[in-house]
Amino acid sequence: MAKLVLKIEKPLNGYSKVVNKLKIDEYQFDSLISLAIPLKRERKCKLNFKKSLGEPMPNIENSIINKSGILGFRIGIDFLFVCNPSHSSFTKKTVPLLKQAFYITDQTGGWCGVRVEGDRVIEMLERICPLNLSQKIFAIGDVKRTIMDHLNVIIFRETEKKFILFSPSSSSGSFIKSIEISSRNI
Amino acid sequence: MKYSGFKVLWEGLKGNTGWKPLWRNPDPKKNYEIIIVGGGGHGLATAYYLAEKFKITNIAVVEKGWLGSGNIGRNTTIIRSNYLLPQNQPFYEFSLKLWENLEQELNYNSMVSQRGVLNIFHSDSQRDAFVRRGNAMLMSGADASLLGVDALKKLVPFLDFQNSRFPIKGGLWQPRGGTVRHDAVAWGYAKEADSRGVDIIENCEVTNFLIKNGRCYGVETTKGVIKSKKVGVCVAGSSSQVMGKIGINLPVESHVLQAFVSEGLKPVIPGVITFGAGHFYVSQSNKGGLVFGGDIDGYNSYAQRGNLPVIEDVCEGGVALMPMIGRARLLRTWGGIMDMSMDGSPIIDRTKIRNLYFNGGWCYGGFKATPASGFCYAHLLATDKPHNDAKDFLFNRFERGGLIDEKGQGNQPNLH
Amino acid sequence: MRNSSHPITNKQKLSFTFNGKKYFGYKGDTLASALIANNVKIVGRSFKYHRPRGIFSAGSEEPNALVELGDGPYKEPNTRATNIELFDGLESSSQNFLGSVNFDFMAINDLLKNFIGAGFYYKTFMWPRRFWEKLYEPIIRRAAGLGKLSLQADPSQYDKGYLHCDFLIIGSGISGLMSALLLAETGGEVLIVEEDFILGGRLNAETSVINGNQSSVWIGQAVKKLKSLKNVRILKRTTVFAAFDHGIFAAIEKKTDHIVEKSSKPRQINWKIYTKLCILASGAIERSIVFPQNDRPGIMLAGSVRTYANRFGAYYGQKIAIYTNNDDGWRTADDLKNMGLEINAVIDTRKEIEALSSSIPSYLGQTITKTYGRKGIKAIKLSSGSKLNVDCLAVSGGWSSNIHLTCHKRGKPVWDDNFKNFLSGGNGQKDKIIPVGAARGVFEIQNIISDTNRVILSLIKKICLSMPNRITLSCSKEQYRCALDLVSSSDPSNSFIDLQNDVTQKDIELSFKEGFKSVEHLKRYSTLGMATDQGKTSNILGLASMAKLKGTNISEVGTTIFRPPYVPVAISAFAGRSRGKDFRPTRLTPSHNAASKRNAVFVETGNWLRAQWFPEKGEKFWRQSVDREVIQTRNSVGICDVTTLGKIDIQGKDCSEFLNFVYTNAFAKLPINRVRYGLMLREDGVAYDDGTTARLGENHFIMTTTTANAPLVLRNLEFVRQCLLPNLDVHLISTTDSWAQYSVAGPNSRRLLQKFVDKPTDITNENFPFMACRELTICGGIMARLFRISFSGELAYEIAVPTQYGNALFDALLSEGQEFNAVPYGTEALGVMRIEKGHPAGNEINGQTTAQNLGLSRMISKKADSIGNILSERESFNGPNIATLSGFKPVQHSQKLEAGSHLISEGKKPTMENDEGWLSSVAFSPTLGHYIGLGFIERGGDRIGERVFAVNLLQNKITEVEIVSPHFIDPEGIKQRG
Amino acid sequence: MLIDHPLLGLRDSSEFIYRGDAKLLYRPNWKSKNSKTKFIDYGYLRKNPAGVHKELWYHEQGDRSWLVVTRNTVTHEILKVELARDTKGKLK
Repeated sequence: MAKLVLKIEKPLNGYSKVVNKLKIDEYQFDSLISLAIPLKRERKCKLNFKKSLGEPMPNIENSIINKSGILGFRIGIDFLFVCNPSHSSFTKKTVPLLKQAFYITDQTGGWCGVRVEGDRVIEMLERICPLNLSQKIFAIGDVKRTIMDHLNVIIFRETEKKFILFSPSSSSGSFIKSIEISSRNI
Repeated sequence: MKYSGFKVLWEGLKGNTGWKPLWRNPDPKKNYEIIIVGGGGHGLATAYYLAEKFKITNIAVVEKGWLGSGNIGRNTTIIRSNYLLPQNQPFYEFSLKLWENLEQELNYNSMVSQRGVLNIFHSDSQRDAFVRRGNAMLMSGADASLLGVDALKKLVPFLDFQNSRFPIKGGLWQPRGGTVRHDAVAWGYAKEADSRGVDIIENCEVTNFLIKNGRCYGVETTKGVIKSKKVGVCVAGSSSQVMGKIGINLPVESHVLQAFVSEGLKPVIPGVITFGAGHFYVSQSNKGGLVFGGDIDGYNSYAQRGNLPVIEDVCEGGVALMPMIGRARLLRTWGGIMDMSMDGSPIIDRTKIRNLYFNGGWCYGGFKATPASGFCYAHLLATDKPHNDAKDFLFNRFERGGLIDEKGQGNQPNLH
Repeated sequence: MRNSSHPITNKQKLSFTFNGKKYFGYKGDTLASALIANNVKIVGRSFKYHRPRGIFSAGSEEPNALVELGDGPYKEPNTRATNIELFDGLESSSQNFLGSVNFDFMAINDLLKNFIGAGFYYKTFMWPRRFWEKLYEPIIRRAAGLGKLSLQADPSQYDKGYLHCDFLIIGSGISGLMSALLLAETGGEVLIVEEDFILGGRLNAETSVINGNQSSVWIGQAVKKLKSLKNVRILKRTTVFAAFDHGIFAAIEKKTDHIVEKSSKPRQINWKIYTKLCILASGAIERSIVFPQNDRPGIMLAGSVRTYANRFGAYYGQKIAIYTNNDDGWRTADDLKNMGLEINAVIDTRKEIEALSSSIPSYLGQTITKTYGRKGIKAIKLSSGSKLNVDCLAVSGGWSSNIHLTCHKRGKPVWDDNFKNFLSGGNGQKDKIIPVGAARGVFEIQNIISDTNRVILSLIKKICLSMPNRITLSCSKEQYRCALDLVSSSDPSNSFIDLQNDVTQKDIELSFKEGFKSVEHLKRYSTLGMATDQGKTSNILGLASMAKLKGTNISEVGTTIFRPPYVPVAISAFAGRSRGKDFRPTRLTPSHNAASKRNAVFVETGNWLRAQWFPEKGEKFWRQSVDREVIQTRNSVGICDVTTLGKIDIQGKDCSEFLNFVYTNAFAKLPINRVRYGLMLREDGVAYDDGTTARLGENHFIMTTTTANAPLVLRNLEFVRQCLLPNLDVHLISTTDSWAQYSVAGPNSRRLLQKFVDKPTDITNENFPFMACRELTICGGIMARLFRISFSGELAYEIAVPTQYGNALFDALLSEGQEFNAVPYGTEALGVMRIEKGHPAGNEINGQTTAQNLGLSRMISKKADSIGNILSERESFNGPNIATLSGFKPVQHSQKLEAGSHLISEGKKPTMENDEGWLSSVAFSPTLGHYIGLGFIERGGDRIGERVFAVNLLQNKITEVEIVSPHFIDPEGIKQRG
Repeated sequence: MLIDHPLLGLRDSSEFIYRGDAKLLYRPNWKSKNSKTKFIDYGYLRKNPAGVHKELWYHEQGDRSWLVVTRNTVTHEILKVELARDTKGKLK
């Protein structure tokens, strides 16, 4: 019997476009896991997080990026995401380490990421995002979860004019369309 | 005063000088046989049927504001009897039959207009549920038919048959459903109740009930104490407020329901159409406005106004179902306070206080029920026995588990 | 007519059509100003009496000049000519007439006025009863409405957007601009929203002098300053139309309405504005005066006549008269005179006042008792008896503060007797709207300047921001005094109050006579203020009229309150992009592409698209495909994408206690690597959802829910976790989108899967029996989960892999399955097989049925508390006659069953009293060769073998059916355990 | 409406789902005397005040927390917002 090989697919197949001078790219990652903080174990988790990722565990709606480019962000009182774009030892080393303190759920296939960038990115986001995007309220490194165009979206600010948006993978087609139309409409 | 085409002509010729007020403006007497609290549609209908069918005329209807200022004055005017459950359907069919003779009975043209009610469905399981409902309608003596897409294309060609996100698969059609000029219902009942001797007392708010030894014998109002043998409460969105005065908690939450009307347009919508894949229903008034609505705002409210998310949701549904209304403009929005009951069905019952009766929990469906609600409440007030078509609308169904949950949403009022 | 020296004549010339005739205007015109410049007087017909009507105002308050714009699907009815920015090629036409707008046959109604006054229809058309729908109503409906819809889908794009600011300033007149300048200095985010296509508000219509120059110079400076500030944003052509709770406002921006070519950009944007404070600088709206035949074309609001002259250089005729009850009317006279026009007369209702202009013939203390000229005013008659020839009559009944938005949250206006005006009463809420300038009842420019400084600076002080300096402006001095002489009519049936709805003074009198005296009754009975202008210019006249009849004042009469929106807004603009296929997002399963390649027909299941069946060549009818899929699955193996079922990852030390509580049956003792079926109730004891839950570890479970309930179940589990059992260590995460899950069903399913499962995992019956589960790897290391569960009743598995392998696994299962003749099957075959097996689904667990109805009452454990446990014990849930889930088959095997049929015993009439139950799900069973159904019937379990009738009156079918076990195939479960 | 989430600040109410009276936090003990009566009261009977109301909202499109919002049902003014688990911790 020939060995079966299953081909992996990204939700947007590496989408990349420039619309109205806005750069829109699929934000690809090797893995995305969520961490739940066990009841009354915040302290232990903080220590573990620092040990595992080399950065302090972020506060709610904040994020960290460690030396290996791994992004961690917290969107609930006892709930975080860690996204590994491409670091090779993540699954084998970091995840088992995190497991010592957190409850881990693999969500790699559950989300699709889109990076949007450009001078008019705020004008574009204004068309779908109900959040106040002023840097006074939404600073670089902040991350929030909200609803855009009927879709659940996690929005992360990388720089003043660069954001990464995550939305459930099953509706990634509607999601990218929504971003494209917003870019076209400004 | 008797109205007719001849009378209109005659008055026209002599300069319209002979018209009289539709109802008197009496001061309350000290004593009545029955006091109805609430001068809305249901309260006025109750007074009328008490006088007409049960020959009790020593009645006061006390209303805290102006007559008809509650939901009878702010609804989307639909009448229908297209219910599923055996506890509901015969009652609403009874109501529809009363509507059909109402204008002649009241000598007032409330424009009962039976241009049909159409419920669109979009999936096989919705169709199954509608077939079950349509059969319940027919089995209760109402009318119903199941329309396929071809029939719909003839009846309502402007629906989005090509490009809709949730394809249209058919509709349940009740030709006898329709609309009624809502304010005129209150005025008609008021006129005829008044002419039979009922005192309609506006701007008279009930501030408390007179209770002794577990019996109610009247009310305190902003116009003084009024005594009576029986008191019937019928105050829709204010139910919890009024019953709360004597510490009774009801299986009811008050929620705001918004309604909308467009600018006047030449008529295009034949009857009432409801969307099955979102919250939207529409009819077109005899003045040309598209009258439409959708879901309740979803939070407890007494504010008679709503918020933007529901307006957007309703308009999204409207444009999804019939994109030709897109360029019509929304002219006015308003809100009414719904007495949302815990299972989505009403209560017409005695209370634990003797001689105190309650009618409420109509959710957003009270308008169509107006005649039967009045009739059945009058029956209960006059005879102390529930009317046969309203025999399940009792408080004790929550204890017994005999829920009347048309939508199957359970004890959460904002889902009904 | 156009003043040829007006600066607008230096601008670009534009051509447009009105009622098919070509005209010219200039850039900067509105359609109304261009029509006036072209001396077009009759613009439309009134609603009821079809009287000829002309342009009445210069803004959003316009009652008369409603036109249809555009053509075909772009047709836009009821558009106010006064708000339309002129562009080259604009096409417009009048509406609401039979014949032409100049010769309208429906004008016969005007002669019948005495018979068709307020509420006449309530008193007649009642006999004979059947004539209403057949005769009377169609006639009424033929006369209904104003403009026409195209009946075609709106082709334009719309968008929505969200804006956040600290200070929202509505209006860019002098008080708006001053407020913006002051507030911008605090560093807060300022958003200025202006309805017009130029900034400056009322100043653009006046000849006021500011700092020694025309006001336009100051506007230019102010705007330049504001535009240079980073924290200021200005939206033109944008109308704030509604105020909602907590500082949320809605505004509509016209993006391309004024542009010739239909652009690919959205036509309008519906902005949702979040602000900490709102400054209402919306100015004031002028009102008319009620007098006989006050509705003729050429009779206009005086302030509007001034607007057209000053801003657009446009005016009607040469003989102009002013009719006023206040000082402002005289300003119009002055301005027009200064333009070189002839002012015939100023008629002021006030007797005690001195003439405010010596060079204009004035008639003090007089009223107009008659006007002449059906298609355009020709003359007026005064109470003194003198008759004056005029071709334009400018009327001013004083100004009403534009406080529409302050009413949206039920704020009641309060009467200001000084300026005879309703002011914002607020609504006692923190997020109140702060009016400034004329919206605050301050009318003279010098006072507006000082008052705006005062209001805004004290506001800034209150919120403790750094204080800017007050703005000092010198300006021309104004005086405004107003009398309340609004109703002076000797001919009530020809004296119009609501111009659009044709409500006359007579109608108010009739309402009064019939007892409709409260303002709400008056409005509803007479239709006052219910037209497209919502009574912006007329409500106050109706109130004044009612006050007069009642012998009281306006504040006693009270007022109805304005409801949103401030101006009518296209329904499409509320829908935005959520229309057509984009009405709701579309969710695709992980094997959507692989299924598409196999020609799957997809069906909408909530927001999901699922493969419904997979037609093969030669199959013409869906049943052929579905029957084949069922048979092939039952004979060998079938593959179905079941990803849409909700999957919830549950972790924590207290998971099992938690599951015991949310399910009716116990889960604590479920061994690791085993699956159990669970039933959930609502707290009211009614069945809610069902599914299997697998235990992957001591503290780790995977719950599955039905597709429809997935988000709701998670919501309710979070409720239990946070609100009822917050001391448990439980964590819930939806992983529905993370895993692609496939049912692999049929006698060859194990053999097929064995080709995928990596060693050393053994999935033989001994080591992986029915209801086993395992985390494992497949295809050389791909993480996967395998569950031995069966919805079809066959030997079956569900296999899950990370979503990104979905298409690949589906393809591989089918290609590796070729040797077994493996078949993909869709939701139809899935449904058929679950009915054959007797599994309840959404049609059975519909929120109305109980565990008892479903025959699952034994699943309610009485050993531990669980949601719904207690209330499921209520008597009506447990009577001997409750309906229970049963199977049904037609006695004549060839007969079809229909879901939704009701069940009636033999010999009984099909009535609600005799109703014993219903068929919930039916299917043709290719396995059995006839139709089968699941349904509920009273005492079903005791009646196996009994025959009843499935009654489907809706489709005129009555079918005799036999009550059978709901498990049509393999009731002992041998196959699934094999 | 805007809800001032105790952890996240002001958020639009469209991110939330409404459930009803915060009385639902206090589920009766199933073994208590008259437990059926208590459950009927818990499940069905509401004060439904015109004024200050404590109620449950779920931040479904946000951090998934259940909140107890104290809101005036006449003016819609929000007076207080806290996490449901905190409210529960404080009172019972």
